[in-house]
Amino acid sequence: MKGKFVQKPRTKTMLFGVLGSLVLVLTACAPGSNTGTTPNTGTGSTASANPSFDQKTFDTENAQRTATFTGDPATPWLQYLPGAMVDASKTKLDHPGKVCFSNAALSNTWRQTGWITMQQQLKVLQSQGVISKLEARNAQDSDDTQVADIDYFINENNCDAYIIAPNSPKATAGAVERACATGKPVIIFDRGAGTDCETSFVHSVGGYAWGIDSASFIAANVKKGGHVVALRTAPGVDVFEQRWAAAQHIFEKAGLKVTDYLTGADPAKIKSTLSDEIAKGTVDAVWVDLGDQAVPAVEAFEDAGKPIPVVTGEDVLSYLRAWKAKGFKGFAPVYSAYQWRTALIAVGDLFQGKEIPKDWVLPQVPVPADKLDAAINANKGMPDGHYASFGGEDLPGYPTAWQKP
Amino acid sequence: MTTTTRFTTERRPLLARVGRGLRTPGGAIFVLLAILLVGLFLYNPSLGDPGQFMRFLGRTAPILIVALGQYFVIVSGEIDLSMAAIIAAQVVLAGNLIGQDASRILPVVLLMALLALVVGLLNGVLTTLFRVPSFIATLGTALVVSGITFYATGGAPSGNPVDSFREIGRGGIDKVPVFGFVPYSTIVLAVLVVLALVLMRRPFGRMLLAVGDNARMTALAGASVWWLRTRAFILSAFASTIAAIVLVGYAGVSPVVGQGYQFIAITAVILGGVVLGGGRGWVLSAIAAAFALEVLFSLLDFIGVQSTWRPAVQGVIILVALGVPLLRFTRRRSQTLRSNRPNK
Amino acid sequence: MNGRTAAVRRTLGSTTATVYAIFVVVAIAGAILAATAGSAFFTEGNLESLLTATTVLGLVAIGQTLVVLLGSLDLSVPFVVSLSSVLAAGVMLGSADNLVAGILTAVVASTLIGLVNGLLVGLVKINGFIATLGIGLIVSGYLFTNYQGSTGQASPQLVAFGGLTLGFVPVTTILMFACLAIVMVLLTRTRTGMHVFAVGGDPEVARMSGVRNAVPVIVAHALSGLFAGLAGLVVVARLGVGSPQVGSQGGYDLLSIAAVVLGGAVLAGGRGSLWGSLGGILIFATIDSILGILQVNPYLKDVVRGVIIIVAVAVYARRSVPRRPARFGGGAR
Amino acid sequence: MPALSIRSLSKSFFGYPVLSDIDIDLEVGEVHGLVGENGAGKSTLMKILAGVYAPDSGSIHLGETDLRFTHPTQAHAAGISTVFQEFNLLPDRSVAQNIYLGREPRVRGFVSSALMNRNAQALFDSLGVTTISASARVGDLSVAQQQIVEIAKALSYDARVISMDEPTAALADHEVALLYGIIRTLTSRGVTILYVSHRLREIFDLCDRISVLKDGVLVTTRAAAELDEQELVRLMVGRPLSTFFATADADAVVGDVVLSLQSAGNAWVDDISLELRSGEIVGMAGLQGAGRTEVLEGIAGSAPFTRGTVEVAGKTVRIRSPRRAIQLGIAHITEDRKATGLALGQSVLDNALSVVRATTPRRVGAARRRALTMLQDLELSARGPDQEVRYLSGGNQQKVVLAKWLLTEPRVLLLDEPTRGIDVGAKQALYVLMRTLAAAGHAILMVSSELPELIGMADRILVLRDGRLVAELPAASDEETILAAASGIDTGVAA
Repeated sequence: MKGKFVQKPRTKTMLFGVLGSLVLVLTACAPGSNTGTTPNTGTGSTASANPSFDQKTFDTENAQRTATFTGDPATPWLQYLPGAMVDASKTKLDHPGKVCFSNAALSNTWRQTGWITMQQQLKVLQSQGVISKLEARNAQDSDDTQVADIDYFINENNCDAYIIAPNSPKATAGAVERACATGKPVIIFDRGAGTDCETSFVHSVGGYAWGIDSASFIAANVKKGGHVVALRTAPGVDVFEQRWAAAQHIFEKAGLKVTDYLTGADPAKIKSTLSDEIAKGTVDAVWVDLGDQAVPAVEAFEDAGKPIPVVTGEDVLSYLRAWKAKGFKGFAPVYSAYQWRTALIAVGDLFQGKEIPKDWVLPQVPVPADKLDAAINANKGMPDGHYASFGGEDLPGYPTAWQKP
Repeated sequence: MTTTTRFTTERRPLLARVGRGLRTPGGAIFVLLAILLVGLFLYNPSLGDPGQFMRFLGRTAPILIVALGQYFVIVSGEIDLSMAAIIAAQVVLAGNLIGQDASRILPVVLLMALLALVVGLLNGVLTTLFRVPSFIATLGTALVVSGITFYATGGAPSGNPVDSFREIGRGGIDKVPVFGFVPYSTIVLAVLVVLALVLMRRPFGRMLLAVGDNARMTALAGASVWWLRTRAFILSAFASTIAAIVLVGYAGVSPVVGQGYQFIAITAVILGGVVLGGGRGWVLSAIAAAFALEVLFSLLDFIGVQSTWRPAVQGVIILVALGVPLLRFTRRRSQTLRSNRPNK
Repeated sequence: MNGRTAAVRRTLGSTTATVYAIFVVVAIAGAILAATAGSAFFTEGNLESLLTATTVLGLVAIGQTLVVLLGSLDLSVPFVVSLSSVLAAGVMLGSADNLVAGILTAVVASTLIGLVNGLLVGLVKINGFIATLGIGLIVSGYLFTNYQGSTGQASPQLVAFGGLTLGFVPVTTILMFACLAIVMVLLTRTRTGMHVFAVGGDPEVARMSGVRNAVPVIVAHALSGLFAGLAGLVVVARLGVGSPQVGSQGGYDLLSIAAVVLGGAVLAGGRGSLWGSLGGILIFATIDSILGILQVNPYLKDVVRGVIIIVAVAVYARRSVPRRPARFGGGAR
Repeated sequence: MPALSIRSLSKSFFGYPVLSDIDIDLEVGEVHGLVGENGAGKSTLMKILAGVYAPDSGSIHLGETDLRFTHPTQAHAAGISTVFQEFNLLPDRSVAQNIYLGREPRVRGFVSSALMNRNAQALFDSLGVTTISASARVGDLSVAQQQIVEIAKALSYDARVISMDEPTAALADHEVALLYGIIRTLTSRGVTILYVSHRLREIFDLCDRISVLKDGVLVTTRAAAELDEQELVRLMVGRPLSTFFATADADAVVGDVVLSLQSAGNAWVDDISLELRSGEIVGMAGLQGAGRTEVLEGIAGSAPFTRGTVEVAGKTVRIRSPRRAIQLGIAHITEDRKATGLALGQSVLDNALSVVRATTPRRVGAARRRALTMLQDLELSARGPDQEVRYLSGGNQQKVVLAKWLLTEPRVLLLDEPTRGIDVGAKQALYVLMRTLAAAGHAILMVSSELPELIGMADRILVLRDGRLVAELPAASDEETILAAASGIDTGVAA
């Protein structure tokens, strides 16, 4: 017989009072809440409602898509748009320099492809006696870890240059500025850094261009009022937000009906989402903000026994191969993976006293249907996760280095 | 409370038993499921079509199978946090080792079975013989397994296995009377559920419940407690593996495949009236609960609730499922206490 | 056997001692390995980043230790960390004037969530694992719905504070140790603190001795929330912005529990020490740092962690075998 | 003016009176012995004093004040402390922390360990105890030392009255002496002790006055000087041994030896030698902690013997696990049904089949059929095979336990306190059943604290003391003899 203290119902009601009120309070005010479009609420989303849409950038990148780049098109990773250059006289070294690379992650196939290319480029620069070694740290998608990594490099104080692929621009800004403060060259690539202290920012044209390319293709191939399902990987990642913002803008102009979903790039979620959409009504096109999402989308139609509509993807081979095999209307926008080697080349140039563009914009050439076969043939024997724009054909390790599973 | 009715061998009429059953948490879940299904059909009539519905059921199969595995572990008084890691590992194994060569399917599947056996055995032995709490033991194995998986794949596994292997997750039998289309995954699910039901009626299953209820008594009854629990962990690992096979078929290889499945499974099992700590709960209720969760989630999608609210809903469900019965219990207990006060 | 000698024997072979022994071994091994890799382990730079790494997890683990001592768990911490970070940054919006407001919002909200956990576990008597899992999921749903990606902006003073160091010791780390000291006082110098051990050890005994068991449960959970909130503030100080994912990215729930257990705490409750937990965190941080220096694939970190946790707990478990007092010799079983 | 007076106190459980109309006065500074057989109501009385139970009627007066407790802490506050048999200590905390748990002394709002240790040490000094350090971890102390800590804790409530339940049950002789010393110190300080023990020698060594309980009624309260051991035993016992017990029918045949131990022993019992023949019921008597249960556990393999030899049906065997024992046809009905006998959440049928399922799964089918008839034969009253056993009465639960073991068709039945906590009717039924089982050729070894039961049922009675067999008494020996042998007092009768 355990004479427990008697629970007065009052305490219970109080308890749930607290619970309820807490939830209310939280949902009521969300300081700094930055929800853009509300996902998967059908037509609810409009570009104008999307905070991350910026007309100015849209126009710039729209122009850059078709601009002519300085340099030999055969080596696009060396091309750039004319603009301010960085004086490299101060950064010239009389010895091979040590490069410290803070990498956001290797958690998707695009980054893995780029990382291989970068390591092959490193071999070249090492053999040329330009770079002594590359010390790389992988932040595994964690802002906190990346800041710690950058600070570690700064504290260790034995880097001749920094390469930083930020995880999320705002969060790493402070650390990047600390790196700049060391006076050593700092190269940012892929995502921006939320600051402009860096020596040079290496990136291909950008997310807006990517979105414009893919969305325009859909707009051109789907009749007005058609229904587009947009699959978004994750909110808040600037690259994806830009792609989406641009695409959303195009769709709206083209008068297409858009339903967008956040999928976390989980193929299971993608397929069930689309299955439901297919069950509910017609889907005229599927737009994805990441190539990996395209193949599950295509499969969803196959499994439902429905014809595959327009499905855009990216230059990842899994998509290109599915596209060729299944012969649907496809289009592969590109976010050039070879920028990974360009970042290293930029450092090499600085060490050698060669000037480089302050804002190194690389070309970003999509793969339309007529270039599909070429792209596939050029990458025979490469794994599904490989990207056609890896840009390593001239590197020593080619092709075996990219073929390991 | 003591009953003084004379012991009778014949069981009470089916209806009466069903009636009483539905008032238990394990029974109530079926009512909830029915309600949710009605809602689903209202918001998406197309699912009323048997074929469509079977497809829907088919794609929920993996999570249901995982819940099935988790049931065995929880009912025996332990918990398994290594399921997601096993799924990831198995998916990658299938993707990378089978590749486009159909002839490799059998050997690789055998290898996967071996891996499941090893991990399950490890979880069980660590928990029972080395007395590492299952929470920690399975967490540890999860870290090891997923760590190795991602190390081997550099962090982003890709490359789907040959289509013939993926059929089990994608394909099905068409033109079946009544159902129309029957995905293979639903057949796998059905078979596993039947097996589980049988297993829980066999001595093993009954003893598993007994262990969860009172391990000391079970030991004195001559059962080897460690082996019972270890087998539960092995079953759980196999469930994860089968789920992985269906999943790699349905969705293909991806770094995030199977993520968070174990917590949905745990939620489901608890929602199904299975008591954390063991000894109580019906396997079918756990499955029903898992299915109810999936139905609820897609219902939310149809209604247009942001998918980001999903975890919140899951959380509320957990708390309500556990909180309400407990509140009732404490109130009853306080009454019995009062009745024990001096009567004057 | 005599009590005093036993006590001595115990402190020598005590779990906490073991933890730090492991730590020392790991550190030395690290130094050697680093040297072979042509780099140094005991450089100010590395030590600084090592300490930084221990700070956030350390704060979380302080609260987690309290909760585990009770025989409960707190799985909601990662989301509380994130929530605190977005609330703080969201309120501050980069202005100096909002510093206090931001900090208060974050701390209050975090403590409130911890309090709810405590009420659910202490009064409604829901199993701690489930209760905190549920609350955690609710918070995460709220986060991912209302925030997308990094948000807000920390007040300049906070950022400055985040960067401060005394020699190679970050001030945030010192703050963490201050919290550790405070909780130490709580556990050893207040009734509630001592009752945490009692309730974790044997609720019935505590009750029979007149302890109101709900009190330590609620307090400990609330504090766990509070410290998770502080951890969130440290994160904001380091990142300059709030992030709804930062907590889950850090995996603070399982990592902190792992650290606490590695530090010799028993999940069933009643046994464990803050110093042990700290040791656990230091071990993890050292391993991370070594593997970082050696440029080992980060995914191997998890493998090493997993192995260490399992082995350690298995060893601790061997130690504590309850036996009935023997009357005759030679009865070893 | 008595320190504590109990007036017409009554308490009953489920309609069965366990205490009826008790009146006892405890004088200041006396050691008051409370004796009686098991079930006489001693521990119920103590639990009421401790505030664990509330009496149905009657009152307790401490000096002038009338006491009514709803929680143990109130008893403490009133100055009445209890030292229970099972320790209420936290092994991982220090001695001082245990003593002052819930009342930690504070200086300027903060708990002062120094002060706490000092107080605790002072407490021990006042008890003349030097071997315990206040800062030592309780888990590291010997049982005797823990017992002393319990007493110190009880005392630390400034108790005027301390009641002790079998405080020496777990102590060795030299440790008992220590306890005596402490008790004398306490009484010299005017503390009143209510001392419950089966060990009559202790009672006479310590007590000034003795109260005897029998079947919940106070037989008498007398000065110890007026009594001698035989007289006391006579007062305690002497229940009517009517036909209540099923007696062996004349032509009952005692078969050959099925189980025999030669100087078997382990950490808890030593040099146990006994023979058990089919068809006989052997009783085992002994005081709390004499090692009766341990002997059964040794045979049943749950706490295996590490010395000596065991023979089953003439073959030497090593029984290392319950499984092995069961395979050898040994069934062990344990003392604590709820903790070790049943899975309360499982159905009647599941519990009944558990042993068969665990050991011989192939036979489950047949066993199920037999189970249903057996449960009927046992006249189990339950809703049906699907009912959870937690809802059955003690007697019916015991029937389920029996069924689960009988289904394994054992040769040897080890019964540990088989009738504890079950009502008279069920007891009767059980006695009959035991007889029939014996007649059917089972060998039964029965441990019981209820001497009448042993005397009524057993064909011979083994007596254990301090882990050793001290006597083998013929059937129908009287309770005096048994008690004497068990408590080691010399009445010239004990072997």
